[in-house]
Amino acid sequence: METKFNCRDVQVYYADNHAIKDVNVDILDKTVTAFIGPSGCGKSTFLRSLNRMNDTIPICRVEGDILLDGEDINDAKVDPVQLRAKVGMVFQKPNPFPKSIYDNIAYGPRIHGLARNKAELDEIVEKSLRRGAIWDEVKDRLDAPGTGLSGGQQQRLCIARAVATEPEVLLMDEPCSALDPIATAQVEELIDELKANYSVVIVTHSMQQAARVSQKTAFFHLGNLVEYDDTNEIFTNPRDQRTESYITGRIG
Amino acid sequence: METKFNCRDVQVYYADNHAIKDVNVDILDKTVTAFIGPSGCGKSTFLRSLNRMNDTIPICRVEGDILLDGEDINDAKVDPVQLRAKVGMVFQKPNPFPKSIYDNIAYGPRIHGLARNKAELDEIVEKSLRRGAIWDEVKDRLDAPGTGLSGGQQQRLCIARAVATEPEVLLMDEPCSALDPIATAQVEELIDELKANYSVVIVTHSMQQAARVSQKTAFFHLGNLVEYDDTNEIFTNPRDQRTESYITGRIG
Amino acid sequence: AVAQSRENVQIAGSSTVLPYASIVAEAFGDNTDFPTPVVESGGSSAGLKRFCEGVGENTIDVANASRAIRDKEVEACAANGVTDIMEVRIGYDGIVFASQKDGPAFTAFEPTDIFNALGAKVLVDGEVVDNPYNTWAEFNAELPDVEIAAFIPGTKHGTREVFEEKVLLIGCEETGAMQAMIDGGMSEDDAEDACLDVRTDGKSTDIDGDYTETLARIDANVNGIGVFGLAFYENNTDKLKVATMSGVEPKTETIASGEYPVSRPLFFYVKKAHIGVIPGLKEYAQFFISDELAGPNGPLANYGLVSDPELSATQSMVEGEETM
Amino acid sequence: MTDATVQGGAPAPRGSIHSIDARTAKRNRAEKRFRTYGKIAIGIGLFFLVVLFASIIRSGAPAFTRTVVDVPFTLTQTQYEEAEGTLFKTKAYSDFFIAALDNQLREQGVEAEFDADTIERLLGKVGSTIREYYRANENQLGEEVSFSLATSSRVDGYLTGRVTRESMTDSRFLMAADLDLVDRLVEGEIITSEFNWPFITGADSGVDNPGGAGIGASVVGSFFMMLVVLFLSLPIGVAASIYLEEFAVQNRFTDLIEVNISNLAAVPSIVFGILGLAVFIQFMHLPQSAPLVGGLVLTLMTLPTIIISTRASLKAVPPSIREAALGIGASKMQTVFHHVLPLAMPGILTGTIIGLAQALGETAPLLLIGMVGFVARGYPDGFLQGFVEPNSAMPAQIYTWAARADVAFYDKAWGGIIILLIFLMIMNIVAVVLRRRFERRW
Amino acid sequence: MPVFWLILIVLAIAAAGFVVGRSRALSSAEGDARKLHSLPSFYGNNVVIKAIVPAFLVMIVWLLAQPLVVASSVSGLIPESAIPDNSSRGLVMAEVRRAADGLDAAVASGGMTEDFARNARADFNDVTERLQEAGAIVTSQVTQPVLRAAQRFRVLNATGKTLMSGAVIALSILGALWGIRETKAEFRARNTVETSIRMLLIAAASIAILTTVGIVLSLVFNTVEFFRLYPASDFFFGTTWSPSFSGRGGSSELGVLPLLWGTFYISIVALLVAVPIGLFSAIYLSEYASSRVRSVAKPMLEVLAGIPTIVYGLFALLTVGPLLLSVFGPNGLGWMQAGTAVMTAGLVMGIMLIPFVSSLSDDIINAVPQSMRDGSYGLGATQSETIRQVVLPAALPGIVGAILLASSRAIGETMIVVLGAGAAAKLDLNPFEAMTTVTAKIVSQLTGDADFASPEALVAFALGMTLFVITLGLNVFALYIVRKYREQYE
Ligand SMILES: Nc1ncnc2c1ncn2[C@@H]1O[C@H](COP(=O)(O)OP(=O)(O)OP(=O)(O)O)[C@@H](O)[C@H]1O
Ligand SMILES: Nc1ncnc2c1ncn2[C@@H]1O[C@H](COP(=O)(O)OP(=O)(O)OP(=O)(O)O)[C@@H](O)[C@H]1O
Ligand SMILES: [Mg+2]
Ligand SMILES: [Mg+2]
Repeated sequence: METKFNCRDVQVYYADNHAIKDVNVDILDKTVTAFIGPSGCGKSTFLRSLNRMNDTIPICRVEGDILLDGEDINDAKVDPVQLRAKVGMVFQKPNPFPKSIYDNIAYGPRIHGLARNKAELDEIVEKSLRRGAIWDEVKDRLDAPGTGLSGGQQQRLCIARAVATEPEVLLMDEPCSALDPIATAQVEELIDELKANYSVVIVTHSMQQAARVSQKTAFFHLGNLVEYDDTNEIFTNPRDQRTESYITGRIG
Repeated sequence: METKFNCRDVQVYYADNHAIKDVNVDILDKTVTAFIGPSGCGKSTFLRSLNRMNDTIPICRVEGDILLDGEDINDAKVDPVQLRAKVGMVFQKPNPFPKSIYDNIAYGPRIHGLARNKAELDEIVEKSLRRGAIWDEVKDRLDAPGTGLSGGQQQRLCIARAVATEPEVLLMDEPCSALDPIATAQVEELIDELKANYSVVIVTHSMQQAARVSQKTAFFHLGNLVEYDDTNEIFTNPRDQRTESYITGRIG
Repeated sequence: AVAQSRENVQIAGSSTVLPYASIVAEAFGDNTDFPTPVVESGGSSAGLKRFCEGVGENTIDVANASRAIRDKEVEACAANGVTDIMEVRIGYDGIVFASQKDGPAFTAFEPTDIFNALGAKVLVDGEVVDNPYNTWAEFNAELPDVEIAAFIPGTKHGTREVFEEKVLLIGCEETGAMQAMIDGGMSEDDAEDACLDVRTDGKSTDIDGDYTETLARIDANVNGIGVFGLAFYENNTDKLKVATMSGVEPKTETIASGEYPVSRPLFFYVKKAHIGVIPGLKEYAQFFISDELAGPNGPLANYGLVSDPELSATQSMVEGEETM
Repeated sequence: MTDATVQGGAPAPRGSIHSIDARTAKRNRAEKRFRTYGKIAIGIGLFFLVVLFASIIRSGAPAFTRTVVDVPFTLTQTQYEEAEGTLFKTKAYSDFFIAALDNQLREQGVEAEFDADTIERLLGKVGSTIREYYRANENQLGEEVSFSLATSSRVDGYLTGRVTRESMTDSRFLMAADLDLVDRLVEGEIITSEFNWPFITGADSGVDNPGGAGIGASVVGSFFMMLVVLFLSLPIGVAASIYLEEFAVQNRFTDLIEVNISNLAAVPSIVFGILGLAVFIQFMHLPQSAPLVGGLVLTLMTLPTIIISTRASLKAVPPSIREAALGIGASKMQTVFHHVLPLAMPGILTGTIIGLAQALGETAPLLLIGMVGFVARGYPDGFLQGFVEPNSAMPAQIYTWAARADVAFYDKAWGGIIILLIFLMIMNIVAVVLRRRFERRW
Repeated sequence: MPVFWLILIVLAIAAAGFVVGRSRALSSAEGDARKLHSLPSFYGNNVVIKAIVPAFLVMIVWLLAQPLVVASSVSGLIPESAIPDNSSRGLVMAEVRRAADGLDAAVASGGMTEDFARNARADFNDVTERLQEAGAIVTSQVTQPVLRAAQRFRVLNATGKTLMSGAVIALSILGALWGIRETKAEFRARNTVETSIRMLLIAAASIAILTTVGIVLSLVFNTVEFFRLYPASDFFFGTTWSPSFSGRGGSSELGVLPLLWGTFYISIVALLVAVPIGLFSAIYLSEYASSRVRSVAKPMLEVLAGIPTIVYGLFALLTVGPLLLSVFGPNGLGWMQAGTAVMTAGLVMGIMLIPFVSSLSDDIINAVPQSMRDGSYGLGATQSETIRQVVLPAALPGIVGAILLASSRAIGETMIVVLGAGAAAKLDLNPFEAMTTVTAKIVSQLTGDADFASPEALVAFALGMTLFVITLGLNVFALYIVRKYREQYE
């Protein structure tokens, strides 16, 4: 499996707060990588570094090299827009646009020119909503605002929205936190399906979910990448004591 | 155990959308009640009806009787403010105030006059943050803005904030969705502790959690309260077919 | 606390009289123990209107006007209880034509020239036609061959009336256009009205602001010719050169003697009921028209007011508090 | 797997992130254009600001210097009594001074042709200064006193270059020949230039006395008006907005208020003057020409601006903040005052800045309530009197100066504009600093 | 007792009431604030409100009514014969008031004893003299009836004031006691206080309505008068505006259409300048500019709103006009005849309006939650796409508000139009022609020299009314549009 992301000595600071320390990790293509770790350990922060979303936080500073397909994403030449088109993201807090459900999904395809005409766009929207496991619930109210959905519906809408732009890498920050088991299973299915062509990175608090969907797991603790290995290894045979404590539920 | 909430024929509409249909339920005092059900089934909607948070949504209409300690909360005489001081809430999406962490917690006690002086207030803040299992992470930065916390930290901050006002009933909408297992365990411990004096209603997607913390469970489906019973009963011996399907993971 | 008695004389009205009133008001404050009067501008119309609103401390005491009060206004006044009004003529305002100092030489005008340049309909070869002229030389070879560009007072100005009556109408009669119109079947009144119509094709611009605006327009247009008050012109001789009318140069002397035809009287009106109630009101009126101020050597004349030859009559009228 | 591929379609190869693909390049160009538009827009705004400032400062600078005649002068008791006995007293003082100066110059043997008229033409209105002095210091009668008296505006202009011998050829206010004497007096340092304090501190003067004109009194007038405007329009505006945005139920009546308020913004300011005249002066009997009335009228005019901007910023506060507060038992009032209002503060302050700026520069409504014209009453006797004693306001003062015949007043008008802008900026600084403290993104 | 002191006393009572109310609330709950319905300070504030509001209301009413009552009773003392022919009772009353003020001043300055002032049977010359000595402005000899009336006036006023002070203080104390009595643990003090605040808010909102009513009332009578003198159809449908100076009987044509067209045209040009520049400035400031640039540029742009409009007018006349003329004038493209034109005024007005659009929009755009932008960036949108498609729609209501404000300002502007647009009322499509606006004509007709009872002067009110109604229509339309396209985030 090819390396998709190659991260060397990544540091992230929020003003003085050293949130990510010396992280070195290779994220593989066509693989699902899970980031686990206690709340506040820096998972989201690191995830957001991978598509330079941290650029939008003025006090945030990223150091070290992050190579995508061998190319430094923090290079001055790199256009973050193109990078983010390639590396899509589902945020931890669902953030639908204050637009209709349809427009929420159609937004990405429109700006990337993925549809030649209205019919194609309709198709993309439907397909994405289906993949986000929310089609049935919203098919009758595509014109209703995306903000009037329930928490879990919003989360799935955001997943569908991210999928609609067909990124090569999909970063998902706790995509199933507000979902019931069935919906969770559907999203996991989607992740599995995406894996065939894409690289998926998922942050999760559920060990079971990590174990179910991921091939690789990274365990973060207090800003450090403590351990990164095959998921099997991590869960059955963790090398670091902290990892073990975490997955057995002893440190948080 | 006394009845805390007595709900008769509760209907909730979002404009034309009939989101809650004919719900009859008695929520007991000194008990943890879990609301479960697939995403979009109306759990949050019903929860928000219990402290009249739905008043803030212009298109939302609540019908039927909801009695708290025998008094109709939708009565014109009732002061929703007093109601909400009694019936606290943790929202599904964490929504810290754009103020310091300290002020986030201290706000409730201040407006309810729970502290006589600064020292008492400090004490309340510390105690609440400890109960919210977030004290250690934020004790050094109580002056930092609450919005600069990680997703899980925000969620715990909101729990701490709700606890700080010492409500008689605490409504929690998926309070652990962004928490790691340890933090989840701590929050569950808190719920357990609260149960001794208060009534707690918790919405959750995790059957395990529902089974762990609650004494009573209500299962919602498509706006209907399908089944309401002792948690044991529901999980071991569901009467309705839909309940069974849901807890065994067949419908979502 | 609000129902305090007013101590100062309150004046409002014409912006043409304002400069003179301001000179007097300042001197009145400097030379007497009365507080300096407050002089508001806002036009003769607004001034008289407020004057006629009634008697009492919350109404004004004096209205300045660049024209005589009209009968309808007197009636309106009376309807509000303002009956005894003293009319005080302070002098005359000369109205002059002036152009840019460095511009072409418009130094000698006859009313006919102005009418031919600005009238809406003029007489060409015995026929009344829409004004066809583009340059001054087209109808009077002695005038420069430049584009007509005139800046005349807008219809809100009292000056406009004088301009119409003393220049356009005379010009209309002298060119024979009026007669031609009457011959063409118009009644005399209609013909007079038609004589006063000013062309609207952009050669003539109405100025609704004050003379400063006219000056600015002329500054921006070499060929422009504008209508000013004498005082304004005299203060700006470095930028403007004045035109004679029928061979007479506008000066305080020529205007006072009536040689220079285009001028108008200026007035102020005093509410007699307020005399004795508003401190300093009568003193102000007397001070204004005293020889020291309004006489030919006083500061008002020095500033450009054409002093009234019959000033002493006015003085005794004010002394005796005679009303209209 | 294959099924998924067919369904999802293999991702179109997007290529290197270092080389920008055609579509991205196009979008980036659009982005760049968009950004450039922004820069251009700011640039245009600032450019005009600079142009306006430059021309204001250039035109206004001469107002800040004045030329004075420095001469010792003695007035005897008899002269004093004689002058006080006349009607036009200041003229008499002036004549005494002119005679004395004439004598003095002849004694000094100044080499220029001149007579008393020449000297009169060179001097400004000196009589009132002298009279005021001796009335206050009768003990100085008969003593030699050194006066700094303003020269006429033409001499002023001559020294700043506005007036030349050529430009005075047709003038009867200053003959070209008079300038010889001016030259001599400048050499002899009898005529000197100094900073024009009276302009900053003084009150308006008559149209024939540009040297005596000052903006100070009208600054005070504007100050009192702005106090009224600020302390009425801000609280009322914010209160009205809070009611409309947070409490009022959406119905016909609130729609009516809403439309009404936006409509008031479009009412020409002079109409507020008509209203002010009718209501405050004729009905409520408030004093004429008073800053209090001016302030009230401008308050009505400013309210829509503040209300519209406040409502817009209240609308922009996300509902989740309100829910959070309500959820822990805050009352609606507490929610609004503790959370929503602070977050809306930047917009409120912007509305205040713009509204007050507009009010500060407005003349038309003052026209009808008697603050435009000649209101040379000097300073009020006390703080409370400041609201009710007749006074002018800066824009009104500027407006009247700009209309006066003597170009010297034109300089004063521009000088007044400089003072007004300084006043405006001082007023804004507080608000701008406050606004920055309230700004945050969430 | 001076009103100022009275106010202070009432405030002192209120302050004391606050302390008592607060502590009583606490003691009624045995010192445990939690047992109270509301925060202790609300109980205090409840007392404050009850102590202040009725007392002040009575004081205000009293202050308004007393002069009327006193005046009518004193005025009875003045016999018909004491009123000079040309004068009115009102003016004599002014004299009475002045004399009374003078007596007060004389007493205060020691020129007269209180007894003397009250019982001045002495001759009037003496009184007049003493008054003058005390610096009172006495216009002429004080006459017998005037002096009597003035004395009575003083006495009545003094009694009135004493009564008022007594009533106000008593009411304040009663109010405070009432508030204190109410103070019990279960009393809903917060609700009471908040209801009062709410009343205040409603009162504030109604000021807008009152202003509108006031404007309509102050315009309507003269408007009606105008239409009595001039046919409405000619006014509304006439295409010529040429008032003649009414001195000559007048053959004015007062058609409003050219003015409306000019208003519309100039405003459009101004908005075409201000909206894009303002909006792009706002976008640049809030989304692209560093906070340093923003903190400098934004207040600088705001200064544009504060430059007096006469400066803009002169700028239009002296700078922009000639500049445009050199490009579009006879020596250039030949579209423009003179420097003053719709274009000149519109451009300059646009500049003035930039901050109205830019600053307000900037605040609103800044208030759009960052998560909206993040959502869009995360999909690979460029910043401009995000702004155009996510941020701006979310900020739309506020931006529309800003634009409405700017257009309102454009419609209401005078000076720039007078100096920049020329005064010609024309119906023409060429933006390089001189035109004028309704507002400019309102000012010029109102401040002119015409006969104030003539249609030429009264037309100002009709114009004001017409403009008012038209903008009302436009605002209703705008409200409808905003409601339709509003997007609410979260
Ligand atoms: N503000 C709103 N406006 C309109 N419809 C709404 C709104 N909020 C929720 N709904 C609809 O009401 C139904 C119930 O929503 P609710 O939020 O109660 O679901 P839920 O059970 O909490 O789901 P989840 O587990 O996803 O949070 C859904 O169909 C949802 O789309
Ligand atoms: N915008 C911010 N400003 C300042 N500090 C931040 C910000 N966002 C996160 N942090 C801090 O950085 C650290 C890492 O946060 P991060 O959001 O990456 O945690 P996380 O692993 O995603 O946690 P969670 O599971 O709770 O979402 C935390 O201490 C957090 O408080
Ligand atoms: Mg996170
Ligand atoms: Mg929910």
